[in-house]
Amino acid sequence: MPDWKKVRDDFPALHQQVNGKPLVYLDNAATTQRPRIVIDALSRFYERDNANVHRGLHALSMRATDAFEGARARVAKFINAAAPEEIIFTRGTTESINLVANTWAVANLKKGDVILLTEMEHHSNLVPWQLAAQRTGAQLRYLPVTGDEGLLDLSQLDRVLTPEVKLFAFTHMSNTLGTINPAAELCARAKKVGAVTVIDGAQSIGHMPVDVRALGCDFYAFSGHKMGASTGIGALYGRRALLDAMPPYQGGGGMITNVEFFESRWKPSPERFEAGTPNFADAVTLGLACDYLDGLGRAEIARHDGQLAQLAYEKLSTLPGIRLLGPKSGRGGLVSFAFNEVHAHDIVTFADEDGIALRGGHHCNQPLMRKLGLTGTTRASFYVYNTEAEIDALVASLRRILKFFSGN
Amino acid sequence: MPDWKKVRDDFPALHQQVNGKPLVYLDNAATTQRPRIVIDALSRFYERDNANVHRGLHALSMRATDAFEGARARVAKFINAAAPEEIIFTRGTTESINLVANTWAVANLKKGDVILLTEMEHHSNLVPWQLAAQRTGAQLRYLPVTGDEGLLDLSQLDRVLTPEVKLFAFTHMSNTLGTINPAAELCARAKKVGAVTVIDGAQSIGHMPVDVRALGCDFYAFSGHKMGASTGIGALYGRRALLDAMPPYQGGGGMITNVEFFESRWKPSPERFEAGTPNFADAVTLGLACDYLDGLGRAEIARHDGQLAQLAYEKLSTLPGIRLLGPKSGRGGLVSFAFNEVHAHDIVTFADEDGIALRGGHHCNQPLMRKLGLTGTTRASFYVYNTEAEIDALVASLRRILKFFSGN
Amino acid sequence: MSDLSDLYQQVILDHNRRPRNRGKLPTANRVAHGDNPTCGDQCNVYLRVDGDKIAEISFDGSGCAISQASASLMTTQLKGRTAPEAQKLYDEFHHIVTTGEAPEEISDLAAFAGVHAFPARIKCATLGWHAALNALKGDAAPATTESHND
Amino acid sequence: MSDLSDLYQQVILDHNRRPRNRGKLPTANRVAHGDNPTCGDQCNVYLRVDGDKIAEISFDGSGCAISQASASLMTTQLKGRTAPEAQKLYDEFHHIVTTGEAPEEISDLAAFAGVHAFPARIKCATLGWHAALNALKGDAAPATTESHND
Ligand SMILES: Cc1ncc(COP(=O)(O)O)c(C=O)c1O
Ligand SMILES: Cc1ncc(COP(=O)(O)O)c(C=O)c1O
Repeated sequence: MPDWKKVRDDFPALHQQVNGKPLVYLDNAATTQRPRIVIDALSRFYERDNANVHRGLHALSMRATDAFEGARARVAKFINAAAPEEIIFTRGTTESINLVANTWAVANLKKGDVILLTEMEHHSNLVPWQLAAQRTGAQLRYLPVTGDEGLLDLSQLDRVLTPEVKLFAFTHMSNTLGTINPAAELCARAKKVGAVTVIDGAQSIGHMPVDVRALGCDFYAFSGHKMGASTGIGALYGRRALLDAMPPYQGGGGMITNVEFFESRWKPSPERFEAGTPNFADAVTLGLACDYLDGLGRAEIARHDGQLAQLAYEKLSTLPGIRLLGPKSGRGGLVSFAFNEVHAHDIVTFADEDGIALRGGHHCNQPLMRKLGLTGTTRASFYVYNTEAEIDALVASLRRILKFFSGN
Repeated sequence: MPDWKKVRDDFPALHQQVNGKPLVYLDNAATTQRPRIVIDALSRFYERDNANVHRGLHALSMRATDAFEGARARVAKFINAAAPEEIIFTRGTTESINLVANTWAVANLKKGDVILLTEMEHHSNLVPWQLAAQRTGAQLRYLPVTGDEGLLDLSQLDRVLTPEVKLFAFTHMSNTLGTINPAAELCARAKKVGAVTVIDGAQSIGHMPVDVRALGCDFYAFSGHKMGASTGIGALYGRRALLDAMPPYQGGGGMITNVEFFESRWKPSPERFEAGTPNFADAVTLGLACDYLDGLGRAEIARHDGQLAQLAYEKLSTLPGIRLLGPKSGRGGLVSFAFNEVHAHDIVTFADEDGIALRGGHHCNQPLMRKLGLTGTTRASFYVYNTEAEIDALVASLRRILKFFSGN
Repeated sequence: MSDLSDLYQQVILDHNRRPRNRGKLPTANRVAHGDNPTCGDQCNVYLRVDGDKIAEISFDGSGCAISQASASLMTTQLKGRTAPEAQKLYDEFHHIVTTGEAPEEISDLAAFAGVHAFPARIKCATLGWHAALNALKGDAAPATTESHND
Repeated sequence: MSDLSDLYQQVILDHNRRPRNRGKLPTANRVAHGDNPTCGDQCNVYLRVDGDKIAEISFDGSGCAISQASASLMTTQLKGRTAPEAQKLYDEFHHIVTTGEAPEEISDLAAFAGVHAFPARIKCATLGWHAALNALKGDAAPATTESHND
């Protein structure tokens, strides 16, 4: 088991004071902090190996290409893809999902087809499908969420997962509820009706073991910045057979075999989907973040984050008037809650005064919020460096806030 | 005037040996090196201010947001945009052009309309328009290049720039020929027929003063990695009036005012076009690169790079059998050439043995190459840290290569 | 907590707990909706304009203490004002929340001077005002604090 | 320049300067095109297959010394071979250019052993071979060195 106390030393940003208090960073679902090895690797890359990739035959360019393609192979291994060519580098989860919506969906969907989503989707796994539906004439449909306990209502799955469903996109873990969805089961059910599956892995990728072949999904989208890598890099996993049949995404350098003035031919994946100079330096950090997380052990991380979340859930439930969202047990590493008396933004501002970084608002889940009769929640989300003591600090801070607003 | 010798000290990557020789980095048109202040700022950002932007109210998130939006304002000032909201952050030039092709072009072009390009466009300013033409039914048309001297044939402009032309996209500076196009004149002529203009600024942005309002263009696309900033960040400038009327680009978090299960409303620019977590850390480096280049003075940089290129052109012209491309004078900071006897890739491999980084191939200009009867060229491209001595090293290395391949 | 007590002054806490003129206005002849997409705050402002004056005004919606208190206090200040007067008051209010400088005479609005130390919260304080000014202009489009002129 | 002289051995320079079997083959009954989109090298291979043997073979195209010499040398090696023999020869060649290990008996192909020290150039050396094998398979699609099985 990792020595969790030591893990904190790996993250320079944690060791600072905010408003005169030691920083308690509980906003990991928005973005994690980066370990020292990631930060240093970025400097080192720019100091030594920096050159454009792929089309270069000089030493720096070959080093950069090796590092970039090495990162792709590392990411493939991280999620057990069949080959590096199944990994397309993108800016992050949002772009990965838009890529599928603008390629596979546009080429394969038509009027009468249905895109199935769930009521707990982040805007990034919802709006792209609204746009794709507008463009193709397909319709959206939603698998309901049960209520405050935030589970997918699987009793409704047969009703909504009909043969018209050509694509089923759902989140592996909810960024608001903390729910971990039964992704393998959902993929198996989708396969039965012939629907292609897209998993939004933004919240799962850095927090638990992820094996795309065991999950049986067709696409898996995720962001590097939520797993310790730098910003501006993420990936889309796609099954080779699907990728090879897909039209290109963006046009430009690097994705063609042949360009004439009036027509062009495309390279296979991944190049077909990576027009222009890729974000090669940040891609290298994604490979290193994989190393770092595997060094800790992803099953260990899942246990660590889940235990903190469970503890937070229990301690928070002692606060007067609190409304806690998401499952009572088996949750991922976050807790989200609301009070009638105090708005989430006031809580975040007050907690910040205690050095505690929280997030308040709709968390890009407006439709879910509306369904639950909420305008927003306050969310505390955990990662490998968070501690029980930090949860105590959070609870103490919330008590002070409630006191202030209740006026005594 | 900057002390150009001292400038070299600002770039850590230059101070290394390659194959036992001091690195001579002449592949700047592919990507430049990064100054120390950019590399350090990135580390510092991740060590201190790292948090997701926009939706956060805690200290780190506010600092990150200020840095990110500060970079936007800095970039706006760098190109004299009317407002920061006219700057959309993208991965780079390629994505910027694809953004216009997928929003403005798709919303405004139809059968019978013409997209005017030039024969010297990079694939990144050519393939996106092929895709947009396919999608909308518009047609492509090309303004010819005169031949090896590589000028736009302005005598043909009236013939091709007819009222059917709804969009005119052209490069500010050619990445293969070194030609600097008369962008302001081309924009003025386009305006007369009511065509929207898109300038590919990949090669100009870091090399000369750029004032989008003086140019009179509607869109201006560029990459940070070609101006000393980190990879994965670039920008699209768009005129406010056009941006406000454009449909969104990608769907996701951050770009909406309101999401319902079946429809959504969009924020204004720039958020409408920046779905998902933006590459905020790298955006910060783009602002710093602007500071760095303005510190040297962009008119000075243009003079420096142009003089080196002119000198290289003259010294190279003494080599037996060389075919030099591009204008005899007034060129930007690069020289591109070919020999009948020795292929570009063999040259690049040999030069690398002398520590000299060159690029060989079609430079993402296949149609231009075909027109000129070439399959590729060797390109030496210069930046603020290159010296006359490095040009002498290049010429000496080429002499050795020619000798080797001529077999005596 | 000194900055925080400046931000959450008694006046604000009071308006947050007991908002004035809250609810729909059955006799309204102007309505505008405002939202702050960054945080999800929403605010509707209802006006009955009589001649050139705001005869009645109310608001509803949801949001943080700052936005709710600000909208509540605003309704008490705008009643009986003309459009130019309302604009002038908003300009003064905007000056207060962005600079922290509160001129003597504008007593209650000065409670919002503490906002200037929390730039991310300025949009909360101005949300109701944006909606009210839009309603006065008869502008049908929802006010959003992402608007360019903020 | 020791690595370089290993890369550009006399055999290679010779084949580059005086390519064998270069040009279209009027009697060809199989053709395939290969390209290396990374660098723009192109190669057409023309075959006349008689029974199960390659009766005649030629190539044209453009590219670096490595790709041209490799295609030229290949044509001299493949003439008279069956498809399985050609595949076996390619496998040996691929082993040579990726590892630098050249078994005694394969004399001329061993000239390409130096390529292994320049991984970026391996695709140049195999371009013509990819096209030839595709032509043998009667595969109409252009061979590209970006193919997954490279
Ligand atoms: C003229 C020109 N346009 C567009 C591009 C594409 O830029 P990027 O690869 O950064 O998207 C380049 C550089 O490769 C270029 O030189
Ligand atoms: C569940 C979920 N999906 C998608 C996203 C979007 O990720 P990104 O903003 O990195 O594109 C997020 C994070 O914001 C998320 O939590």
